[in-house]
Amino acid sequence: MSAEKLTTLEDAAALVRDGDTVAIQNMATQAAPMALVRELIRQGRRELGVVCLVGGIPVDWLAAAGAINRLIGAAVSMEQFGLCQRYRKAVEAGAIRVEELSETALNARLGAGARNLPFLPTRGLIGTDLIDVNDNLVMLDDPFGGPSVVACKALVPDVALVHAHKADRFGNIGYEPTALWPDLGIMPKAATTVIVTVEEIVDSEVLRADPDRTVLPGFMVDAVVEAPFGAHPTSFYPRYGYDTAMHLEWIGSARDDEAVAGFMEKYVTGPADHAAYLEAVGGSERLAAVEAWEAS
Amino acid sequence: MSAEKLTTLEDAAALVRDGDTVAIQNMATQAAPMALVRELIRQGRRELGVVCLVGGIPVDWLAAAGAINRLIGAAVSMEQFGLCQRYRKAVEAGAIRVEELSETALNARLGAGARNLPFLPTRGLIGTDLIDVNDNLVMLDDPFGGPSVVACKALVPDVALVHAHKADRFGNIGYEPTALWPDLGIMPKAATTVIVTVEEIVDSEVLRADPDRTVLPGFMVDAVVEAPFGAHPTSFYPRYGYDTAMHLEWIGSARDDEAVAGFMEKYVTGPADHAAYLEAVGGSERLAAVEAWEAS
Amino acid sequence: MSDWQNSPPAEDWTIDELMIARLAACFADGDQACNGMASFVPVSAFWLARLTHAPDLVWLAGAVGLEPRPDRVPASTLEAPLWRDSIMYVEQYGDFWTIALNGRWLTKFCVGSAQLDRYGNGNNSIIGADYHAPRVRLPGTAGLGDMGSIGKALYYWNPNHNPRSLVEQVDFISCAGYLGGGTERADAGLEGGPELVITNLCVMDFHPETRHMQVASLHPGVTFEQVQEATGFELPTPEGQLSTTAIPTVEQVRLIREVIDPDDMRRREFGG
Amino acid sequence: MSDWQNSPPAEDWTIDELMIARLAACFADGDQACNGMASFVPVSAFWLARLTHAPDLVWLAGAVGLEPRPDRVPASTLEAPLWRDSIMYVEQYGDFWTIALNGRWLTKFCVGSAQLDRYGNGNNSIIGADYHAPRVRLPGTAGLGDMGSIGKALYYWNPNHNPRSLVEQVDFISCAGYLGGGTERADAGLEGGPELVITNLCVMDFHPETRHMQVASLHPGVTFEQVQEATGFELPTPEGQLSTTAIPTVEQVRLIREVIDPDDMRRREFGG
Repeated sequence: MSAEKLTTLEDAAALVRDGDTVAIQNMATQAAPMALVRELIRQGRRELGVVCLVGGIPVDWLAAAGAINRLIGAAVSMEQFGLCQRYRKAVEAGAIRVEELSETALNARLGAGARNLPFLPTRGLIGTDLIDVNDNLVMLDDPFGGPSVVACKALVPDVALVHAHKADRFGNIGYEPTALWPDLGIMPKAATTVIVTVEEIVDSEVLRADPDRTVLPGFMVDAVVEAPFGAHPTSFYPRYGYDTAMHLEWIGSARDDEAVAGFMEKYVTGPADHAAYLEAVGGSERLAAVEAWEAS
Repeated sequence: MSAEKLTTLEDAAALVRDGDTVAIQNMATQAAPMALVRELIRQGRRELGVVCLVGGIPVDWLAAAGAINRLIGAAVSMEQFGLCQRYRKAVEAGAIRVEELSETALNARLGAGARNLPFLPTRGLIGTDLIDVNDNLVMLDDPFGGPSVVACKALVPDVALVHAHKADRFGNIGYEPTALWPDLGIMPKAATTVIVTVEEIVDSEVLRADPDRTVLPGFMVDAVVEAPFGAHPTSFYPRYGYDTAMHLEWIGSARDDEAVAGFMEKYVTGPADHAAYLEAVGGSERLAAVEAWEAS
Repeated sequence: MSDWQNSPPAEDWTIDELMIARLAACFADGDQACNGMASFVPVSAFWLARLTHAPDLVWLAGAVGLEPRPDRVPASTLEAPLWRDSIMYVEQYGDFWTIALNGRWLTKFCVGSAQLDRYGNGNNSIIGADYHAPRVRLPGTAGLGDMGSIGKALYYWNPNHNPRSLVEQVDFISCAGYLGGGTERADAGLEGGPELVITNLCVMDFHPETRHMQVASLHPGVTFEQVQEATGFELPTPEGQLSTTAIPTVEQVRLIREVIDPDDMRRREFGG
Repeated sequence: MSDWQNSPPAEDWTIDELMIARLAACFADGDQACNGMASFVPVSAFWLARLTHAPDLVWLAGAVGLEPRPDRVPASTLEAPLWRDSIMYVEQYGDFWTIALNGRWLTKFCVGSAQLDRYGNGNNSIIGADYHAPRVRLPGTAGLGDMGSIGKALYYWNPNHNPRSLVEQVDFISCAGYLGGGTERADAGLEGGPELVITNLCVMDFHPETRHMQVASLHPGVTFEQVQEATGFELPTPEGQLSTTAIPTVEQVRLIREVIDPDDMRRREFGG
């Protein structure tokens, strides 16, 4: 037996406090915990810091909502849909401060945080200007006389937001055969609090049938929430692809303040909850379309 | 398509040269690449160094054969079957020099080797005498003013020996659902040459059906050999358990030089090849017994 | 769930059962526990705790299998029969050591050590004066060299309390205890440290200031003098009457004998 | 395997196809190649190489899927349709970066960069003088900040050769090239470095001593003067006649159009 972790999206999002540093699973148009991001915006969270490997639409929506004032990450881009314009505009206006890291440097900062080490080294970034503008990176001699490294200071996010395929009510998290989303290897291990939304809550016996496909132990997870299509409009394979139409609708709006306000009201702050969001985007017909990614 | 890696046990073992530092997958009585170890002994390899997390019977047999003169590892033990007596005797006689590391320090040395870093830090071992007797460990100040760490110098074994469930002829290595043997995470990535024996060579399509259960890419593997029961007498789940009778026969012999010589001749140097070994241990009847581990 | 709370003390308990019950009492709901090799007493203790007062104690069998459902204690505590039917397999390199190093999880660790000294330093490396030319080569530090230094509360168990295993000073420190005693451990920047030593004669803890090992309770029928005689260093004279270690209950004994370890694997650790 | 070796030059080639064929020629059997996001030219080049001269080129699609069999180039080079039917999924944190850092594998890397300077330094971070108050915030360094420093041979591709993308000095180095030229890169302890720059006008490489970018071949119909005009720094005057970049063959063009990228995704990179 284990402790109960199952809760509501509202209560889970309430574990995030104003000012927290929040690690958000995401890769351009993949695998973001969008239901949680929308709920944080609905709850009016402010002055958040975001940690992401490659942030996409969740970063842009949080920027549009004025919820974030700093970002630690390797890139922010929606790939084929272009730069995140609201994020970009906020950075250029000085409203969001960026700590830009290479992927190994971000991994090193989070890896040190997860392992209670003061730092981890990388050989990436040497020669770039990114070291000079960042107090969390410093050149360090090898004590054995070898080449110097970049020491990357430990980073412990207050919260990690993860979306996964399935979980039991005790917070043991399983995945369905697919390429593992790239943040899973370290973000949830580094963060103080871990919140996971899943496509489906299952009986523990379902996880016991495939224990090599359980990816996070319940004791590491503070709250688990059932949120089918919880990554929409990003992709979550093998269940669904990214929603092209919705990304296009967003980039069509993102350069215009009024259009952004309308978009956010229509899809993010207007719908009362996750179910209402799914209706707002077009309900089962729209969702069937993203489920049909393999045929596309 | 990929390059062909399939070869014979003889040719694969010939990639190991006298004096090499050889990382051997093993955990007490689990998952050792025994067919390769026996072939190295048959080929008369000398002055090898062994790297292991927790070495068991392969280390003892290599010590009995006089094949090794140094060991880098966290422990050597056959658990319920006790200490490895030939190894112990050789260490006490000064014939094998031991670099004893904690598990995180060994992981750090191998992890640095795999990632082309001069060192990686751990917070394990602080306060122990193991740092003082080891030039590959040194206390290092945190450049950010936090607690000191133990810098662990990069280790790149010449060869890693791995046993796995299945592979295609191009060296892509797959596993069957079970707890992953503990060395897989880093040893083959750190070594210059990787040799893998497998229970079964399969068509690549078998691996493509379960790509999340492929654990080493073919480009990392230099030679792959089909050797069913290649981990015997250690366990290799879910296919077979460890062979209790053979471990008992070994520890019954291990304190007596003559008995050791007889044992080695009967099981290791006498049989001409892996198939002859399997016959020598009792053939299909004995193998059926270790396959029945779940019923035991 | 058995009716463990209303069970009277057993009459036919054996020393292994008493040690298991005492160690079980150290683990509570919300803790995570893992075991290494040849760890029949800890494994039985975790299992007993889960069947009685700590159903939500998380067990990572062999540092591999989360929440397993083995048939019974098997002959090895580091092979698949122990982690049968787990809910997750934890990979050693990337996952287990990250979890262990983190500090929030696995805060308690059970240690078996060939030598243990008065300040709780452990030695599984060598017996003798020269590390590179030892009189006896022991198995090696394995995970202990980590667990002693990374802030864990250490629970030593020793089924064979004698002057060779409990020594004034270990020949070699391969598991950091309180080092030279007093504030030495804290001065080295280390948190946590040895908490209890449970042997076949008594339970010992460490003085909060000197960090010297001292008797906390005597097992039924054992005297302080017997403990002192079996110990390789001078124990502080107890102030007042020493308490007696609790006797396992009828239900605890039944669970150990019938459910957890019907094959008596735990007895393999005793009498060595 | 197609009969690519006896195929004559195509007559109706387009610039995207020429760039893809030129980049494909940089990858050989035994190499491993991976791609990042919005990488239609590299993905098409790897695929073309595998279908022609380098069937044993290992492709790690999206740095995730080993030896995939996608239907065609999809709209994203960083989503599952690209790594359909892979033989292995490589995990980012533990596996991919270990493989990339190691030095023996993935020795060549294709880089797209918003700015690229005369010494092959790349910039995907910011346009402007102040990093913390940029005129333009670019997407960020992602993996380039690593790949530039860890000994890879870098192949820049640029479908829009113009003075804004090929500059005298990048506003900010987020991918290390030859830094200030000469021995500066080696002096910083870095191996590898920029190898080629393949644009829609020409192919450029780097002088072996000064490490300054220079024209290696002109695409058919392009003059040195046109290249100079489109470049934001002075190019060394070529010594003698510059060679002409090879025209893709009929078979290469067919493979790109019919097998690899029938949806013309590669053209999305052009004309920006």
